[in-house]
Amino acid sequence: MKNHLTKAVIAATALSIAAPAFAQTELSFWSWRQEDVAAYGEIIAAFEAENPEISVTYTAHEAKAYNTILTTALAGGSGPDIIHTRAYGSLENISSAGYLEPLDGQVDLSLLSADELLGTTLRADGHVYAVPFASQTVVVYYNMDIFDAQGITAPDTWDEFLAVSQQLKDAGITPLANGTADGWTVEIMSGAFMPNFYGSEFFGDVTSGATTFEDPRYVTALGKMAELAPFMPVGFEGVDYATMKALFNSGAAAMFVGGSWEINGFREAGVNIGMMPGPSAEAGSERMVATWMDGGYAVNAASENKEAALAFIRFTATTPFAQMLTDKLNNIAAVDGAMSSNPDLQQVANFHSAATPYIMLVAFRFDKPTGSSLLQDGLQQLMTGSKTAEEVAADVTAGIAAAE
Amino acid sequence: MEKKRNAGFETWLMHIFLVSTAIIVLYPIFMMVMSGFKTNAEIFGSPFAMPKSFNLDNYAVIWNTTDVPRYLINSTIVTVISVIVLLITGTMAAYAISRYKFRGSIMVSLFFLAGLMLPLRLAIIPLFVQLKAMGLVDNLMGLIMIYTAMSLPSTVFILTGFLRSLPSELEDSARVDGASELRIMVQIMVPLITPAMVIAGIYNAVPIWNDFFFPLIFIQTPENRTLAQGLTSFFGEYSVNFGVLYAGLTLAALPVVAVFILQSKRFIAGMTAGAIK
Amino acid sequence: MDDSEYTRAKRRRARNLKLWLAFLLAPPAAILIIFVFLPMASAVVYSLYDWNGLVRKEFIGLDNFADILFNPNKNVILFNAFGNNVKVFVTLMIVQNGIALVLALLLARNPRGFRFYQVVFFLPVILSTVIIGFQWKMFLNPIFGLVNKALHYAGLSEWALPWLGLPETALPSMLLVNSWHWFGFPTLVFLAAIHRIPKDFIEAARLDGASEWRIAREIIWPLIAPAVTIIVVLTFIGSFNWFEIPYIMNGLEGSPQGSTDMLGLLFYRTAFGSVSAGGSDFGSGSALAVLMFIFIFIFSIIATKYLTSREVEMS
Amino acid sequence: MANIELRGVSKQFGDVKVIKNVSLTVEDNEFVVFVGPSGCGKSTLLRLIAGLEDLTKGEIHIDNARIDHLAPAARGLAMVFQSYALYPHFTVAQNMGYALRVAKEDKASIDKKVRAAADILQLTDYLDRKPKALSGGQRQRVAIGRAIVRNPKVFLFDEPLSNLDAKLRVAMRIELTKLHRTLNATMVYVTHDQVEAMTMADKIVVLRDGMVEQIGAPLDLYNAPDNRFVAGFIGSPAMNFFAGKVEGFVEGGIEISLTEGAPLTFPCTGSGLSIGDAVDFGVRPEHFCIGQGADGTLKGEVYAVERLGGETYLYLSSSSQKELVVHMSGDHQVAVGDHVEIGFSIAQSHLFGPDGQSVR
Repeated sequence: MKNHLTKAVIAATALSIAAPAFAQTELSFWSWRQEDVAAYGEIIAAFEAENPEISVTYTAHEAKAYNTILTTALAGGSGPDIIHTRAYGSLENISSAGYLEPLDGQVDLSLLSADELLGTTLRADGHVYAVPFASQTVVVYYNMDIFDAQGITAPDTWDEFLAVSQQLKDAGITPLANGTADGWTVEIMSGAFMPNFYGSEFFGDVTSGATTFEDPRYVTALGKMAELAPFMPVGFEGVDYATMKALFNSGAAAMFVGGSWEINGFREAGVNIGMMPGPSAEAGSERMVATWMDGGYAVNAASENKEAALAFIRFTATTPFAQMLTDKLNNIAAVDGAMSSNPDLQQVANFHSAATPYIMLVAFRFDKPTGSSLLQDGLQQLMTGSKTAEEVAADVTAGIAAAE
Repeated sequence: MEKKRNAGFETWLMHIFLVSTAIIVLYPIFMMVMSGFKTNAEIFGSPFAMPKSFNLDNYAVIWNTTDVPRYLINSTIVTVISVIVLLITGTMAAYAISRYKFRGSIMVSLFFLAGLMLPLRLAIIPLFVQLKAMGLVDNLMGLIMIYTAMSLPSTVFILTGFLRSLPSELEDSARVDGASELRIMVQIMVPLITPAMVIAGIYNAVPIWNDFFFPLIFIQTPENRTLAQGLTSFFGEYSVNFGVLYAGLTLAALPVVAVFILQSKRFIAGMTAGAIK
Repeated sequence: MDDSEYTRAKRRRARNLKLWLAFLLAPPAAILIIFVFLPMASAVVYSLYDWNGLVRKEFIGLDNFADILFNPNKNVILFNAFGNNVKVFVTLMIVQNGIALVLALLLARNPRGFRFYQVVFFLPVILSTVIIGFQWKMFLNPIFGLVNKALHYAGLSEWALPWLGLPETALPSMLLVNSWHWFGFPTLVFLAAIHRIPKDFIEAARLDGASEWRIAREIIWPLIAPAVTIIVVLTFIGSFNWFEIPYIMNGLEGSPQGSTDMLGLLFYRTAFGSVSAGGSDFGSGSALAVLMFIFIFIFSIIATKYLTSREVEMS
Repeated sequence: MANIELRGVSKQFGDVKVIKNVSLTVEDNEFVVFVGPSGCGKSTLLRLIAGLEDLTKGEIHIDNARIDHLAPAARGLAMVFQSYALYPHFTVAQNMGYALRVAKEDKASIDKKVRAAADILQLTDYLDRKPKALSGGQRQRVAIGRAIVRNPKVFLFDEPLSNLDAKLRVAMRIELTKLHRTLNATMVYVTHDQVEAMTMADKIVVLRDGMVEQIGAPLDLYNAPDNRFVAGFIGSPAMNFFAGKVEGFVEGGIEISLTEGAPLTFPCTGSGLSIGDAVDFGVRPEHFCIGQGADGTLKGEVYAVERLGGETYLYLSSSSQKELVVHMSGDHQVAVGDHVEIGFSIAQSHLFGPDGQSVR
């Protein structure tokens, strides 16, 4: 009886997805981007139109569990043909285990810069394992309607920023939507403010080992973060990502520090947004944004349809693909040549003239504990006042020294 | 007199306690259902008020963007078959353990009990490798087998207790009447433990229906997703639309609550009356 | 027929009985072995190897265990999580099961609305943890949540806290949610046990003039010992496997600052990695899993033994 | 219909020997009662015959065919259990017809047989009821009906009346005896109640510690118990025993002295006793008379009297005997505290040697 039922279930399932084609190569494509299902559908349709012998099925998994789902599947000798990977440390975890197909030599990567490829290159063997798809940038969003109503113009310097925040607070508006309940949003927040205090040299110095996170430049930058706490929502310790967005969308909060991927959502919610890089330390000094490679498209080394999967990957390294990514997902594509008609994206692209790597993600997510988890914990403690900037810096330094 | 007034006061206190507990239980559930009919603005602005209208807009969003009917069918298939297989195999094991004396019977019952204390979640990686080899990944059958295995220990545990309480003379009598061992089990003994089977069934069906962990790992194509799993990813997508979220929660809770309320008399009677006396 | 034929006939019957027992036991045992014990055994094997993330390398014996237990950088996290699990167990025993016992004692007096209460109290138990986790996360939201709104309306604004965001309140809030979810189960188990006590015992005590409190403490409590055993052991197993509520409400890292970190979350992070916590390590993950098996298994057995020994025979 | 023969039957549970080398024969149509104190193995012996337990050693024959290797149902017997063991989810008719259904008889014939049995037992009106809706006596009759329907060679009863109240028990005793006559069947009946044994049995088997103490017709056991155990077990109230000592031998008898009263001469042949042996002298309560006895007299003080009108029980204590029961028919005016003399005759008394065996 069991058997019959199974057969019935399988038959029902098979019928429902009955593919019209016969000798088609079917590729599976996994991602954590649930919000992008529709857009990827269109992009894939364009690919299939040019490659009628290949069909691609995009499956978006629950973001929080994506790592688990993917690593379990890969370790179990399974997994999709095409994998949407994250970059840097996360990529290294699966590429060093041999689960990904090296792409250099098989895919034309000429439209990608060395910097961009760094995020998808395995440090140990120098091979590229994924085609980077988009870069992300940390910016400060502000609600132009609120600013206008309060007669505020976008602040340039840290002091102006604090003054503006105070003015908003006095007017009964929460200046910053950001909370600390989701650790990663605090790290993002630090990406907007801290670089302008620790400067453009610090990244090179700390990654080369010339200095540590106890460097006075970094400690000063951390100290600035603590000054933001009064301008965050009441109970910010419990404000998570969804609440942050709801606060900003509804106009209850005037500013939101976030990644460039938020543009779409805010526009859809009808917020009249303006964007700016984090404020400069002093008048006239540099206003840098933190950027990183968000991830890439990789081929499962165990795929039975490697050729077809590579065909799709080659497609992702072309300008037309980058153009679709730009148009449909409002991402800043890694592949060169895409022109954006979206003024928001152009603005973000302009910020890149003064950019610094998003420090922990780019350089300190290869070992455990990661710089990110250390910094997130540290920032939470700093914001709630349970630790000083010096203590947090010492914790991060010690954690990274002990990481393996 | 004194004593009587005292007793009255106590009773009064008891009722207050019971009623407030019932409110604490029911009010959040009520709010969940009500919020499913509200817009974001209503939820933020007047959280405790009744919804302005009982329209199904939020439900329409769920219906249109997710494959809820499919998830429902999958969850039903998985839960029903798991519980059936579970009750059949669980009864077999419990019957052997409780009704026969044989060498190693204590070892066998310990073997089943041990399963109760071993959290399968911790062995997820080898389990995946194994199911992969058996072709049960991305297959509802795989989930069914996992759930059956996971729930077997508690089922055997519950049913063993009930079966032990049955008088052995019934069995002897049937044996003298010429019934085979199989027939004694199926015709005489098992019908007498149906209340225990209802308990074991509901006790295990609830976590199976609600589980999202194993589907997350083992189900890969959206067509095979279960309700809890499908809704978890849906929650991620609609993280800022609270009204839709509440509607989703209500929808997911509805089938189990309905089954429970329909069966509650039997289930609770079975749970609290203990065994057949 | 000579004697040996009778012996053979008897043996045949004995063999048939054995076959029948094998028929009964083989399918459930096979399911359990294949889908529970084999993977668990493999997990033990995994834990004895060095892993480069996802790839198995050489056999290293108990090094993984030594590493998670004695490496000072890692064992702080382990001990923190373990300590939290202990807090979970103790709190649930007192709050969740304590309330349940009181409710069971009240329901045992057969108040008006007895059936209604039974159904209502059990209702949250059948709801999915996902549903309850999400729902209460929304209720506890510091800005939009109903809990804080209610406190504001009640004029208790200073009590309105970011419940899930503070290290001091996050775990207690989750434990209250868990108690809300589960209290109906121990209530019914205790109630069943109380119903099983012969009425004469309680009536005799009442005739002797014992107060309700004395009856509860001196008659009912010792006589429901078997139910207490079940609940303690189940709460223990549940507490040390606690995963869903903290995972849904505050994510994989046990935030804020590890105050809601649990062994289950730590296992998950270690074995599978996460975006911010880093890559996966099946070796350490499996070693942690094995330690958890052993701990839960041994303690369950000891607890069962100890608790069973204090059960009184009721004749 | 059928005779049963047990040859050297032994049963062991683990290290515990429950039945020790029992051999006995049940004749065709005989009503045999196994009696003994609880734990004597009588139920086990019955279950061995039924096939519910396997023999450790020995053989069982029914109708001169060996059956101890057969499954219970193949032995052609029916059994009535102490708890009746009615299937709670079946109706009376279904209960009674179950064995026939198992044997795949056709429906009409099952129905006919069930009705016939129900008629005998006056259960016709209850055929559609579930056991729960029946009184104790009715349940008992259904259990018997279930046995009758199968038309077995042998009926086995395991303390079937112990769950009934006293009045019903007497009634059922008579019914069972009647049934035995009507059915003309071999019946083996287990009880710990010697009254049931005495009133119903053609032959009683007294068991103790897994061994047969004596087999015989009820009155043979009463009048000539083989040993002290049987003497004490059969008869109610139980036989009074007096400790004594062998004093000497005379022609055709032995001389014994009791702690109290004059020495006696007990007639016997070849006792195997020697002088100084401790013996037990037994007199049944109903064999005492008030006043001087034919062969001996004892004195005692009455500490309790039970006057039932038709009969009177006196409980006495004497210097040597803490408790002594005397049973007399009719009403007697005796008061507590009275000192009375009671007498007995040698012909109605019994003597047991140091090994407990009867001296005759």
